[in-house]
Amino acid sequence: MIELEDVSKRFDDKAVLAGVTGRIERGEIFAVIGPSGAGKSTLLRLVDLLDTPTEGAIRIDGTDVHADKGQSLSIRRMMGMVFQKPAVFNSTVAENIAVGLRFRGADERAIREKVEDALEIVGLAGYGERRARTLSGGEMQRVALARAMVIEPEILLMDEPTANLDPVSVEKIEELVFCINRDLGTTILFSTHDMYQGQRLAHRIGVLMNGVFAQVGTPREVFTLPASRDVARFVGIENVIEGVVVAGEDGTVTVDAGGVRVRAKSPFPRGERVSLCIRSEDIRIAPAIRARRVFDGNILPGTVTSVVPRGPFSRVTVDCGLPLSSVLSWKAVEDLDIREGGRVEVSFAAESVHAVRAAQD
Amino acid sequence: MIELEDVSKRFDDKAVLAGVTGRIERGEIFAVIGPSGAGKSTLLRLVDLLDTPTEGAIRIDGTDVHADKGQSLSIRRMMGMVFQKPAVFNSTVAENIAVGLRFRGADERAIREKVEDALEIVGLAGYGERRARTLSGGEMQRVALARAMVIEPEILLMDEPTANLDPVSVEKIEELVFCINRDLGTTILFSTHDMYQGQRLAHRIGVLMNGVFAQVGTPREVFTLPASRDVARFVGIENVIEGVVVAGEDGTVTVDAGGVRVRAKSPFPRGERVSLCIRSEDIRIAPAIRARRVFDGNILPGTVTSVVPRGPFSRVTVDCGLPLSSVLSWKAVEDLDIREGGRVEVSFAAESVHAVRAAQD
Amino acid sequence: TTSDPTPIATEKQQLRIATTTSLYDTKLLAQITPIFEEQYNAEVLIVSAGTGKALEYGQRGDVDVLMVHDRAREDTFIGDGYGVNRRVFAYNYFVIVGPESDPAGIKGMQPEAAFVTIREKGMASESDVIFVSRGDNSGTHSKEKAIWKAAGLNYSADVQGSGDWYQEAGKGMGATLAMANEKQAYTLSDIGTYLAYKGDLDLVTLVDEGDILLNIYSAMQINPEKYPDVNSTVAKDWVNFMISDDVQKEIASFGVDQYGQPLFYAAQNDWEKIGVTQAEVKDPVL
Amino acid sequence: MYEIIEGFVEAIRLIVTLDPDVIAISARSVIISLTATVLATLLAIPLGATIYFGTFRGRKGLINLIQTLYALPTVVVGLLIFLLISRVGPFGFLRLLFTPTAMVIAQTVLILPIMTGLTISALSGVDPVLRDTLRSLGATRLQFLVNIMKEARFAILAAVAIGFGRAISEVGAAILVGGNIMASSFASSTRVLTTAISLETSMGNIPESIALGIVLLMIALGVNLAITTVQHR
Amino acid sequence: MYEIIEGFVEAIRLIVTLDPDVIAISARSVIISLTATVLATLLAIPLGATIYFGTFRGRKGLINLIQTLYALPTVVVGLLIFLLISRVGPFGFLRLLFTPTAMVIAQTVLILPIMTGLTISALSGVDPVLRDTLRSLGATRLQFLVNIMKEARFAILAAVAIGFGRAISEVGAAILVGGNIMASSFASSTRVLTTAISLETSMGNIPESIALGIVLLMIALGVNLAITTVQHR
Ligand SMILES: Nc1ncnc2c1ncn2[C@@H]1O[C@H](COP(=O)(O)OP(=O)(O)OP(=O)(O)O)[C@@H](O)[C@H]1O
Ligand SMILES: Nc1ncnc2c1ncn2[C@@H]1O[C@H](COP(=O)(O)OP(=O)(O)OP(=O)(O)O)[C@@H](O)[C@H]1O
Ligand SMILES: [Mg+2]
Ligand SMILES: [Mg+2]
Repeated sequence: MIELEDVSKRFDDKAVLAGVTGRIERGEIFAVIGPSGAGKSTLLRLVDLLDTPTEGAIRIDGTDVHADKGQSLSIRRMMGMVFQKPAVFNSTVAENIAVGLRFRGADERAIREKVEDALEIVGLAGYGERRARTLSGGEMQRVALARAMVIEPEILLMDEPTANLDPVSVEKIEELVFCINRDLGTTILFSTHDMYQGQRLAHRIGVLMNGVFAQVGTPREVFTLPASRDVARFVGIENVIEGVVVAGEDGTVTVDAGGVRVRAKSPFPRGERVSLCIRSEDIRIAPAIRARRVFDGNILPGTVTSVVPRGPFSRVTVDCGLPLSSVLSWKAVEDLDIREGGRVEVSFAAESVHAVRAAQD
Repeated sequence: MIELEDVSKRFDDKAVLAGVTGRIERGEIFAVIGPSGAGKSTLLRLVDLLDTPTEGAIRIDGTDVHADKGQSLSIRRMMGMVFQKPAVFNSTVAENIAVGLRFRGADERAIREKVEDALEIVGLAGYGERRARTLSGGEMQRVALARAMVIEPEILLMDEPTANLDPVSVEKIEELVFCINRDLGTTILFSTHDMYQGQRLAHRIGVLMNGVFAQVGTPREVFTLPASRDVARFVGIENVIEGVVVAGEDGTVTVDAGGVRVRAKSPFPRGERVSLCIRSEDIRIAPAIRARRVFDGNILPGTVTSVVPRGPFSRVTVDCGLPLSSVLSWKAVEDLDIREGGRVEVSFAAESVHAVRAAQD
Repeated sequence: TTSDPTPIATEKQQLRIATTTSLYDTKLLAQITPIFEEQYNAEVLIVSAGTGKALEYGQRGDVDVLMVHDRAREDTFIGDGYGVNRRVFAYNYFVIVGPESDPAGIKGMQPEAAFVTIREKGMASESDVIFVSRGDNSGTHSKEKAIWKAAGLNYSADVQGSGDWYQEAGKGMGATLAMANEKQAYTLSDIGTYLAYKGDLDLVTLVDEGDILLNIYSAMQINPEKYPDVNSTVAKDWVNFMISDDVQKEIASFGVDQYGQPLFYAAQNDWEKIGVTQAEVKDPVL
Repeated sequence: MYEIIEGFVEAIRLIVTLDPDVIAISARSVIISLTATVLATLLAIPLGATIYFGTFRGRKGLINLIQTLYALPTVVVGLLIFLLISRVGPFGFLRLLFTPTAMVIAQTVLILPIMTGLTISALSGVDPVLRDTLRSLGATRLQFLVNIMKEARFAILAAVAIGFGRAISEVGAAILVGGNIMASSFASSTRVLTTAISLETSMGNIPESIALGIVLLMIALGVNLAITTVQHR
Repeated sequence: MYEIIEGFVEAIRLIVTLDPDVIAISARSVIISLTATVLATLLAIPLGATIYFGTFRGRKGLINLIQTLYALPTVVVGLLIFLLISRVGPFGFLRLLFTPTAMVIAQTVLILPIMTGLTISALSGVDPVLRDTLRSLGATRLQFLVNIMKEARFAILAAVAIGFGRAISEVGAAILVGGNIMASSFASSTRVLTTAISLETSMGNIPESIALGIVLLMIALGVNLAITTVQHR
């Protein structure tokens, strides 16, 4: 189990980590997500003893890993790491993957077998004798992955392990990570810029922002109940609205958002400034004529300002006094005849509105 | 306008590109997608004159770019390229971005201004004096992007330009690319492993597989009407079913898929072996009791085998004699009380089924 | 005189001299060149090298004057038409030096006998008698070979390679002395270098008499007919300068205050003793 | 051993008293070897780049040849130059023998192989992606070269340090083509530190030799500090 | 110039007739210089690694010192070793002076700085991500070093080539501590190719000098081909 206690790291005058505190349980898959430059790589490097924290402690099974340099090797040997920028040794692919096993004195036959297996698993069977330097970006990344996996570490650290991979390969790798965790009980700590990957794989997610974990929680918590406006934005909640609580009873409040009134479930008292987070998927859009007036929640009339394709869906933005976006399948857009400039009604339940205290600045 | 005519490239004995043919129009945004190792980087490098094709020709505005080495420089100066593995010069961030301008003899003041603007645009304002080597992965990628953009090339080549970026940064970069294309009329050719990015940005997409373009078309065509089973799989159509046409009339056929009969719009004659592609989004799932029998299409009863979170949705897989997956919002899953082992009915229109001739092997 | 294609800042004539190391290392030349430079408004460039290399420089016309001490090879050189106007300006004696213990027992012998003895003792088994030779075809080495010959031995057959007692250093005199000192061996040295090194050595002079040990230094011009652009005027001046009374006096007294004995004897009045013609020591070059 | 200490004492004496002979000799050493190093650098960089980026036949053989020439003894270099510039040689009419110019030429030739080889090494140390980046940014040949060199500056300057070290410390060529002449004018003299050291050694003046060796090293230290300063800019 | 042609002819003659003296001298050159190169490599690699990866105070100064020692003249190295091992020196009792062993020591000392410096250069050429990768894979110090060296093998072997080139081509130290002795037994002799070349030159035998120089270069070529073969494995 990995404990991060007030871990700080500064480079020259720049504080990158400013007191990260958290705990990764044994056997857990923990994802670190956060904007580019947030310090994800830095944090992983600190855990792998590749750099020393400026302040704070990192403990693995209770041992402060940075305290006793004499122990570094044995601690490091518990861990395997996949780096963000994949780098390979100037030898064959098989030799690259074998390195860690050789360090541990594995015998030749075992090495050959494990390497073959690993190649198979990462989808590079038959690449063993290729010179690693000539591999494509994604192939290198998979070699790096195989290299860290064959040593069967107790803790697997991965820094954006699928950044260069196509969705099909990503799926394979994710399955592999999942199996390793399940079958070997490996603790996995990885960073990703792909929030959905965090969600698919991780038991828990830590959102690294401004040098600290802005939120740590299950994927569901992070994605539906972001702890702050920034986290909300980051996890892809497209509708974040600023407002002030103007009335409230039974945990349901009315928020005034620049003239538009929105009903929301919220414990905040009158007068509190809040940010309202509404996932696009929870917003329904219907042609103005068809809308049912008896809906218990928010119904806002508005004009469609844009319809933008997004994967197999379209993102529809409606101006209701405040801009609100929803995601509809192409079929729905066609069926409901939604087009720019058209009048529609936007509806969402008070339960779909998650309110957080507004940022202090 | 870029013409690819039968472009082939082999490394030693390995054929990576085997006759790529296609045409990128002036002012177009063209995305190359394809599995890891398909040759996307190789293709871009050939266009940028960084490597020579083994066979075939690449023409830009009618000129065979590999024919006359004397012209290489002026042709190259029409283009800007962002590499997959970002690399920076060992100097400051500002110096890194200025390189291309210096090559073109821009004056100091213009350089300073353009560099400042570029930094602002890629979200690295204030980073100008930082040593580029100490940047994070995503920061480097943005520097590489800025470096290629400041020279305002006629053709912008980008090899997985957002592979290391978080969604928020990705969105910013995509907007930027969009603006460059719109405002400057820059032709943009980029590779990506993020199909949705291809879709969001590109006017047309080329799917590179097995050394050739397996399909070239608008995003809509590629995503809804994949040309082959492999393309279908690759663009994320989760339901691909093998079967034989057993009956047909008026362009609607009945396909026998291992005992289960599926109705599909298709021009194929009886006896033809086909692959049926059905997007998860087009598949509806309803509790068995609620299903309407009057539906004109396919209604298959089945048992839920798994419910897996996927972004803000859940992927529900149902065994109807053949496995079918659909994507539902979390709310829908709760509302409809869908759980593993539950009995449900799966329905989809014949129009939602896209049939392609089965692979010959 | 010559037209020199390389422009020179001063109007001074340049005189290039190739000299054997013993004249240079003893600093004799350093003492007398300033006098010449002032008298003749010339700049003297001295290249110090082994006799062989010095002759090579002369043969190629790279210098104007040669100062060496190997009569036999000088004769060939002049005979081949490269050198003219040789004048003898100094002489001294070679010495056989060795460890104070003198394991071969040659002290006071005639040089020829001493060499024979060293060889005999050296070739006996279990012997610690060693002779270190310059082995570099220098003037000194030539002299050594002449002594072996005079002792009735065939140098290449009976001496060279006849056993580990005879070792060829293949280096300059100073280094050879240092090596002999290190190995507590015998060697043949010119007196000047030996005296200059004496302070650092445990070697003593064992044999210093015998006509064969005579060492004659001469200066000559490079033949301007062979190399028309050599600086023959100043070269002539230099040769004449070397046999001038002033310089002869300098030579005779040089080193007395430092070593307690002269390093060289002036040739001026001893032409008979050293077996050269009077013209060679007295007659100015015209 | 006491000679070493004596050598140190002597070195300090020579330096603090600003012994004019030593200053002249040192200055000559620095001028000649720095000139040779600069010349060799100017030749080695384009040469190394041409070979490294070239695709001509016999490229491998050429690299091997260059590596082999690392072993070129200074005396042999001296001899070859000597034969070329001696009066009867093809360039004899230039009257270069026994001039500082000849020494510069000899040292340039001497260090050219090693500097070319090290340039090639330095270039191969540059990330290939950066090379592609430069090309893709539309660098002309010269711009490409300049920028690659900038990128490899650490290794290139290390090569310069090695070249300079070899030039200022060699004696074989200096003595053959220079002649170790101590004339009354600065420009006509060709005595440099190494030839002076050789001379002192052959005369058995070991402390003086060591003192001059120390002076030489101090000069080298100064030059290296300058190089390091540039290297870390 | 005809001496150069003569030199070539002479070189061919020496080689085809298997001149026993030349063979003995060449063999001695190779044995001494290879031994010195191997020794220096064995010392330079750990030394260079310690300095490169070290974080001690004065590291920069040390690197500067090493660069400065590139300029150590061979004569000075020879002198220092000479003073140490001469009969009256501290190690005089070992009776090493004028033995091949002494030459090996001197050449090792001579090339140690350059090989250490080049080792440091080679190490700094290795991608830092690879260093981190090795650490993260749990390499012991030794495993780390071995693998980094493997990665830097091109540059390291280039350093070996340079070291060997410098060792076999130097003459100042060889002549001072070896003595250029030609005795009748192989082991008592210390004449190597460079000292032989010097001798021939001082005797004015230019073609012979050049012939020996060619022999030396051919030997160096052989050694370099061997190194290149390993380099590209
Ligand atoms: N050695 C260093 N010196 C100075 N600044 C550094 C150094 N290493 C990292 N940084 C800075 O620290 C910040 C965090 O870097 P880090 O690589 O940890 O970010 P990240 O979260 O992994 O970002 P990305 O998603 O882009 O990879 C960045 O702004 C980076 O520029
Ligand atoms: N120089 C080379 N020598 C040998 N094979 C090479 C070389 N360069 C690329 N390849 C191979 O060519 C194939 C295509 O490489 P390329 O880099 O173009 O793939 P890609 O589509 O960009 O993949 P990715 O998405 O992983 O970046 C890969 O299998 C790669 O190993
Ligand atoms: Mg990172
Ligand atoms: Mg690629």
